[in-house]
Amino acid sequence: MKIGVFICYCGENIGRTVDCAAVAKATAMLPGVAHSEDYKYMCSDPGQNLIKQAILDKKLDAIVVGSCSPHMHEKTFRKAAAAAGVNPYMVEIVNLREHCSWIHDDIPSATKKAIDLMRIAIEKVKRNDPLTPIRVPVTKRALVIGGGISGIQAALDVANAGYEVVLVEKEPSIGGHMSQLSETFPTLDCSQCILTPRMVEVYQHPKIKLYAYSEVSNVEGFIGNFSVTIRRKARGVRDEVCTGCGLCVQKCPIKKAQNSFEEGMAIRPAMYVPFPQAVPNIPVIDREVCTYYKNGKCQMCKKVCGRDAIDFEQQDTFVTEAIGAIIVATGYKLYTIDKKPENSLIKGYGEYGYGMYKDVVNGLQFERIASASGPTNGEILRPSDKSEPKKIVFIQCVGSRDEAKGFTYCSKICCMYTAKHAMLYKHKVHDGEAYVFYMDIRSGGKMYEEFVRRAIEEDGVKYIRGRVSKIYEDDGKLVVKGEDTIAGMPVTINADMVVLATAMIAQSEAPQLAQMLGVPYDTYGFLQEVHPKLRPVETSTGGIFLAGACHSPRDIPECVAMASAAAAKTMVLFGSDMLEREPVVAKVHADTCAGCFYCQKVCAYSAIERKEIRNRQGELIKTIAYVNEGLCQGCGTCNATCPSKSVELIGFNDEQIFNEILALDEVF
Amino acid sequence: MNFINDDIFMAEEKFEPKITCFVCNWCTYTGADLAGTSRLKQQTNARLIRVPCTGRIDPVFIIKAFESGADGVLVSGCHPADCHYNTGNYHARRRWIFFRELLKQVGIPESRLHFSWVSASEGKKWVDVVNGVIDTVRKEGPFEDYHKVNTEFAFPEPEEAVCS
Amino acid sequence: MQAMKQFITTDEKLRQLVHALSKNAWNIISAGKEGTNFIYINDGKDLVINADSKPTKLSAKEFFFPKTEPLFFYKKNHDGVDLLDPKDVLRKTVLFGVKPCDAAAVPVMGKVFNWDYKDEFFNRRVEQTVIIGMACSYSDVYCFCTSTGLSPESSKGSDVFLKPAQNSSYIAEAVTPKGEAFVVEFSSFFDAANENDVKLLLNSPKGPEKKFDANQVKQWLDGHFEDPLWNEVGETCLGCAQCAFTCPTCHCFDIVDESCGYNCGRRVKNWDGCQFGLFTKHASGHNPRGHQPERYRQRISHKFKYYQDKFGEILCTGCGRCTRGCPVGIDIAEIAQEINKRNSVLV
Amino acid sequence: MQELIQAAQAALTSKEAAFIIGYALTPDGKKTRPFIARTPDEAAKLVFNHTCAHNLAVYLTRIAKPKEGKMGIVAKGCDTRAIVALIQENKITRDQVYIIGVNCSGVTADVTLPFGADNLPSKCIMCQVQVPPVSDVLVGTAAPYDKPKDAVTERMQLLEAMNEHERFAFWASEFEKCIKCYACRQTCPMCYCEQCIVDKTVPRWIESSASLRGNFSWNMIRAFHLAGRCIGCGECERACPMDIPLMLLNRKMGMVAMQQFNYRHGVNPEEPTLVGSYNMQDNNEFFK
Amino acid sequence: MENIYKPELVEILDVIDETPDIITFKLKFKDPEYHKEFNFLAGQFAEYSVFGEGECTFCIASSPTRPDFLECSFKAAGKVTNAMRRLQTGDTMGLRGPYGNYFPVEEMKGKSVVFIAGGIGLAPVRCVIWNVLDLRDQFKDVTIVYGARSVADLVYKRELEEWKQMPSVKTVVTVDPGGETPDWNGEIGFVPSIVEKVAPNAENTVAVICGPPIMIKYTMPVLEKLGFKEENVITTLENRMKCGVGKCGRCNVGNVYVCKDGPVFTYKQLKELPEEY
Ligand SMILES: Cc1cc2nc3c(=O)[nH]c(=O)nc-3n(C[C@H](O)[C@H](O)[C@H](O)COP(=O)(O)OP(=O)(O)OC[C@H]3O[C@@H](n4cnc5c(N)ncnc54)[C@H](O)[C@@H]3O)c2cc1C
Ligand SMILES: Cc1cc2nc3c(=O)[nH]c(=O)nc-3n(C[C@H](O)[C@H](O)[C@H](O)COP(=O)(O)OP(=O)(O)OC[C@H]3O[C@@H](n4cnc5c(N)ncnc54)[C@H](O)[C@@H]3O)c2cc1C
Ligand code: SF4
Ligand code: SF4
Ligand code: SF4
Ligand code: SF4
Ligand code: SF4
Ligand code: SF4
Repeated sequence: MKIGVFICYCGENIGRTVDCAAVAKATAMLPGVAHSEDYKYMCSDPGQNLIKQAILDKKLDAIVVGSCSPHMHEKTFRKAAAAAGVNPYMVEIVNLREHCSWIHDDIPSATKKAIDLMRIAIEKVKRNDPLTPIRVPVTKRALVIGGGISGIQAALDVANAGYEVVLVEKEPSIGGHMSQLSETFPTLDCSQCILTPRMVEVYQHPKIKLYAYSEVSNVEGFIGNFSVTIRRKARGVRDEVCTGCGLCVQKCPIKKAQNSFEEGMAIRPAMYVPFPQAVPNIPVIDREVCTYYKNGKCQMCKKVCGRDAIDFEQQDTFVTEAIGAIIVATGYKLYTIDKKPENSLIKGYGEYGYGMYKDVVNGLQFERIASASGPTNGEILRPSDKSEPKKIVFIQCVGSRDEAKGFTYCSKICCMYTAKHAMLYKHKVHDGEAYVFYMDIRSGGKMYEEFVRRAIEEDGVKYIRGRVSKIYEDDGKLVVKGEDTIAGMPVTINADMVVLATAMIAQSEAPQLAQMLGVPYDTYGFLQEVHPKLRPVETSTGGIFLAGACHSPRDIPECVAMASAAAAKTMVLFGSDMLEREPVVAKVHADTCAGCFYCQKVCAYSAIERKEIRNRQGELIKTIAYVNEGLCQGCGTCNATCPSKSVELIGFNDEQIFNEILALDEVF
Repeated sequence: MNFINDDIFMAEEKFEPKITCFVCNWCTYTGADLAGTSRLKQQTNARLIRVPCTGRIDPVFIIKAFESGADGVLVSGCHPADCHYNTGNYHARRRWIFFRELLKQVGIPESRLHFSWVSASEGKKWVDVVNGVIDTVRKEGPFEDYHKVNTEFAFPEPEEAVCS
Repeated sequence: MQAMKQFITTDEKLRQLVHALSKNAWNIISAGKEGTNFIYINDGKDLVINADSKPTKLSAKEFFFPKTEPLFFYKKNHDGVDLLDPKDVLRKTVLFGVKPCDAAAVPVMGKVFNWDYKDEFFNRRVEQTVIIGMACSYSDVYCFCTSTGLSPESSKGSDVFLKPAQNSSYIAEAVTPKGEAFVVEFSSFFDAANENDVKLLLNSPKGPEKKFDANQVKQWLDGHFEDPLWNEVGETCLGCAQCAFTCPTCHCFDIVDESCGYNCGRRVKNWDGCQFGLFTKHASGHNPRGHQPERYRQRISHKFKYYQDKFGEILCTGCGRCTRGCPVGIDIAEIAQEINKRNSVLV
Repeated sequence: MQELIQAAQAALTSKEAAFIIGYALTPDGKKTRPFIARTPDEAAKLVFNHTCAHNLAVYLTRIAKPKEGKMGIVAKGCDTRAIVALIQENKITRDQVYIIGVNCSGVTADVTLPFGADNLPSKCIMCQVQVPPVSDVLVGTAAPYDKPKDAVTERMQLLEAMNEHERFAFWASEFEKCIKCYACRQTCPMCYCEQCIVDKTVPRWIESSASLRGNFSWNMIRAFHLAGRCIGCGECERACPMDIPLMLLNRKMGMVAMQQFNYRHGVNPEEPTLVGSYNMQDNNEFFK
Repeated sequence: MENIYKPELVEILDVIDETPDIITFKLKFKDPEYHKEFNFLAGQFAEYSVFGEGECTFCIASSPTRPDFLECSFKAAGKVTNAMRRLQTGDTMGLRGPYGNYFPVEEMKGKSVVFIAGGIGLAPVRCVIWNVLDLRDQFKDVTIVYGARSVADLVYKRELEEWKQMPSVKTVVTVDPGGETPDWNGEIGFVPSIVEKVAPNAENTVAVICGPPIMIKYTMPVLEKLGFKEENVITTLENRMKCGVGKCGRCNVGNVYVCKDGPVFTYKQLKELPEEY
């Protein structure tokens, strides 16, 4: 092997403390080095030409450049080498600037260190393999999981760019939480009014394939090449013939099912459409309550349906879709506080009487109460006796920012929606009194602070800084006992109704979904981005992006922005036909692998698969590990874990590192 | 190697520890880059070997480093929960929990093997860690115990051997 | 009457001899105090001369054929490679109290190290070493020297051979010219023995019972390369090769390169064993002896047939070490016995 | 004894097991050694007594898995830990083995000496599983026996009391003896790699020569590869012809597993292995 | 002290890529005196060293009739061979030998010879081929049958052409069905069937055969059918060996040491050996 060594002075930057000429001279003596020279600016055009010329003149197979950090110019020198016909992976960069000249003063010892560092790299490059980047084709179809506003936005953006989108929503209709909201801060426009047209657009978009009432049941493959299996839950209604006339819903005799869209504050039939604007507008049978499923009787819906769309025997079906990128937009849920959540350290807020007193409601319930299409047609009436509450108390931070009983994080939107709620209340109940217990007001955002101030100053909402310790019922009133920390005295309010701004928390199935996708999640179950600042919508698994509240509590504008960002990332991926990746991936030596699968256990990317080795007769000889190059990210954890050293990381393999260490076996 | 100033080798009389460092590419190596860009001065005894992730660092690397004459070894990577590869450092940490105890059991003192988490932004911390390790090992002196293990492998002095 | 020259010495004198030797820069080796292994000593009081002692764990072969021996050193430089012979550190050496089963192994192994090409590493060590053998009165269920043509009093391989006599004295025979020269050089510790002295000799130790007839074993082996026996005896072998490593006659080795530092290193000869699966594995993956029973067959055949065919010696001295140490109790003498039995059925 | 033979014969006759790995007497009748019975007749040779110290689980990964039937094995309580550990590590599945559990009353450390309190291996002194916790059929009786102080524990304490240099010197003198025969590895039920790291030539991390340097790295890495995996059967130490106290290393690793992770390998086949899993709360104190 | 394990230094004069994983080295001893005195016979092998990696065994692929340099052809199979692959013209290696026995070229004189080789098996045969060709008039008919899995796997492509051009030699080159390229003009088929077609009369003919075990297995019956006597069929064995001089104890087949008593064996000898190769 013929190695070329190039030492850069980096102007004065290296040359000042490292005797570059001496380094070049010393390395020239090392076995394998066929050429060695120093130059003022290696990365400059003349410097690069020098390298190219030396490669051609001396027929070099590999080069080592002593310059700045590889994070700076590795690409530059690889390109230069490639231009002269040397494989770009036969290039090693030695960090003589950041790791030597800039941090030392003493020329002799810095020079000596520089030689050592060069020797390490020379020994490594001798064992480098000429590699080619891994190229994989890209399937230009996106999967969006979750049809809330985030999912809708992402799907529309990708579809409008001309790529096919598969949208999977677990509920019978898309829309998510936004469809439940009354009016939205800070402009107080009607949530349904702005959302419905987008839902319809999704439904009618030729590039969007909508699977509502469906769930992702399996994900295989890797960036650009996922294979996704979707479970389509049986509605009991054949969607291909149903016209959405709603006759069955009207005639269904079982009327008393809990209406979850109305957050339990209304009832609905066993055959139902979650809400009038639902997309798709196809009813679903609630098998839990339908008498036919319980005791085989009724079939009223079947009788009335003019299209014979009712199919009681309908089973879940599975479809598999080829997908190139996945956008996760599964949103959030609200913290239920009446009882201690299962398997949780969280204590809950039993003392607030939620679940015990009908007139203690959560934010979403209040949204429904305030909504013109809600159970009270937009009149503010308390749930217990449908009377107008004259005194209403809002409590913020129920579960948020509370290490003892809830979560340490801030749910971010409660300050805003509480102000909105109080304002809506005041607009509708002019003589009512609204109190808000808060810890502090977080209203960062365009027009947000103004919004809160409006609630206080124009609408006369009374803000009390402090915590509520207890709520109990006394003589038809809710006695709210709390502390005004500014006044420094206890307060007691005899309220008619209490609204709790409970924390936004992760969907309960989020961890399972994350595991299926191979995406990390935080301790709360929110999905994790790769880099909080620079790569906020990407996950550590290539080709999987995040949008909306599944990542952390967010309001609608943020969700939409994030969804568009995820869509943009998807489109970047779809912009090329082939994906190119660094060929730093692990590889298993089949003959020595013992099949202990410790490598599989430590791989964070599920890149290690099991492969059966069979003889000519087809008999199983052994099962060994096998690396899926598409998934492997090249961390090398498997390599270090494997007891028999049967899996090795190409580019940082055992032989390379062994010889790097050995290169130091000389007096420093 | 007499092409550079002989003084360098003369100065060798005073004990200067050899420190081999295994650092991950994303956090510590970059942290060390930052130390460089910030011109934070360090002693010259450390030699870095860059690997993608602390998860890649096998205990045999450390043994080989001692065999190759290191007086001290430093292993450094991303802070827990910051691993570029999600969990590589967790697996590595578990490995070291055992390996440290094993080394202690065979009489390799803790002062010879150091661990740190240094993020890409902790240039200053890197300098403190490196200097700290170098100072500790310098105080301990040469790793005579292990060097003795290596003596059998010493390349014979020309005069001792019958040259062919 | 005696062809060999006989001398008399005493425990005390031997200890003084150690002192004298050490002053003259000899290496002195004797079984350690616990008797488990041979060690280097410098002081007469560390000398263990004990006819009753159990054989050491490792045989004496390590002093002629060390477990690891550098063959040469190399240093790569920019223009090529320099080779250096290993440092010549051999000193005159004396091995005290070697049992007949250990001593006899030296000339046996000498055959393979000297046919055609001569392994001077081995020869040099043998040349430099005076083996003071000693009659053995130890015997346990594992010993079977009498079945391999030796006896507790066989002086094969020894340069000087000691037999215990009364009053802590020993009758020493100079078996080889080297031995004789040694006795002459250190004559102050050896007096010529007269007939009366010889009468002081203790009764000859009985030695283990003869367990098998090695010739018959060979006869059977000649015709039974394929035989169910091999599976029976080899199936439970774990292939640990401790049998080969502790054996005084097993001489297989591996050659590997090892680094001594940056771009320099040494090539060494290391003990190896035919019970290892990798021993014969080709680079292509093919393995002529791919299974443990086949490897076990090689072990027995090599010892009792191949070596005899080639060099006229059995490659076993009956020390019993392999069996004593085998973690799964595989017993070479028992297998030879079994073969004997099968052979007599045949005849 | 009859019970064992019957159980074995029944398993072979019913084809429940294709063979039984068990113990048989040596011809002198004084000791036992591993024996593989393939027919009911051969099974009549099976025995179990105080000399059955071997951990036969090692054969489960050395012998080709039969196509019909399971691998039958005679296992003491301590041996079943190895079997469970092998299940945990994907080497075998529970339905590939037919376990004839034997209630055990202790085995000898030195087979040539009579059984008794002064001839007990460490594993018997520390034993808590005289009755095998898993088995398909259980035979024999577990009689109580006197348990003296454990020598390994005592040596551990001695070692702990030493300073670093003394400890290093202690191990240097022990490892010096190692002849690289790999008996420790071959007898270990958990050492099942087809190619051991010492046999790997590219690169040769651990020198195969029996020089102190290679011996140090070999013995350290062997112990490390078994950290959190060693089931404490002591076979390695028993097999070592040079009497190197390998259990002082293995025991230490076991203690770390116990103290820091409250984990014992080979107890619960469902439990994730220590190596290969992690906990965010793992000890972080030694990191600067 | 004479050190039988210490190699002599050789310099690589040339590196020839035969196939993607087979390479030929042209070597010359660094010490010209030694080179002059170095003698070997066709079929002998040597131990080649890459310092720091180890040693491995190859037959000497060049002919003793061409003493200017030595050649070996090797397949990258493991530690040393892969290290050799990285070496280049001008690099230094070690070599000790020649070892082992050799082809009975003297006895073959006056007879016809058929060379049958497959894959890299041509390497050990090539030295005899050149040996015979360089003394062409001392032999009767010379036939060469060489086969490989595919065109890319054929070694010594230039020499194959050279032999084909020689009127005094019948050279047949074949590739396995499916291994041919569009412009392949040689035979297509397995070696045994080609041998059956082109082999000369067995009378007074010696067959030298080398190649993968499977090829040998199927060619032997063909040769038997053609009337070749077992003692006139010659092949080589390749057991793993370390020392090459009958000490290290691993190359034995029964009581025969391949390194000393081989590697060249007649089929008759092989049949008498236990099957351990
Ligand atoms: C009381 C209250 C008032 C609010 N008021 C405002 C406001 O005024 N202004 C404002 O900007 N924001 C407001 N918000 C915040 C707003 O609700 C969210 O920002 C927004 O709805 C988040 O949208 P999303 O699409 O990310 O999640 P979601 O709306 O939760 O949508 C997620 C969708 O994914 C589906 N899904 C979940 N898991 C799966 C799965 N495994 N497979 C398939 N589908 C799945 C769900 O069924 C759902 O349809 C309010 C929030 C609350 C609690
Ligand atoms: C008489 C004779 C003549 C011969 N002539 C020739 C000839 O002319 N040409 C020729 O090509 N061969 C010839 N051979 C065969 C040649 O000797 C072997 O191919 C060679 O010794 C292989 O040496 P190696 O060091 O490269 O392989 P080794 O390293 O010794 O390979 C041994 C094992 O290691 C495994 N291994 C290799 N690399 C790795 C890795 N990176 N990781 C894990 N495992 C690995 C391999 O699978 C193999 O099983 C001859 C042999 C003999 C006996
Ligand atoms: S850790 Fe190593 S031996 Fe185990 S399955 Fe993975 S590659 Fe194979
Ligand atoms: S290198 Fe890392 S990502 Fe790749 S297979 Fe190994 S553990 Fe998984
Ligand atoms: S000692 Fe026993 S188990 Fe080990 S290789 Fe020898 S016969 Fe086999
Ligand atoms: S084969 Fe066994 S009994 Fe014979 S010499 Fe060797 S170790 Fe001793
Ligand atoms: S290391 Fe020793 S004690 Fe532990 S399982 Fe293996 S043989 Fe048993
Ligand atoms: S059994 Fe003992 S001597 Fe043999 S390799 Fe293991 S530790 Fe070394």
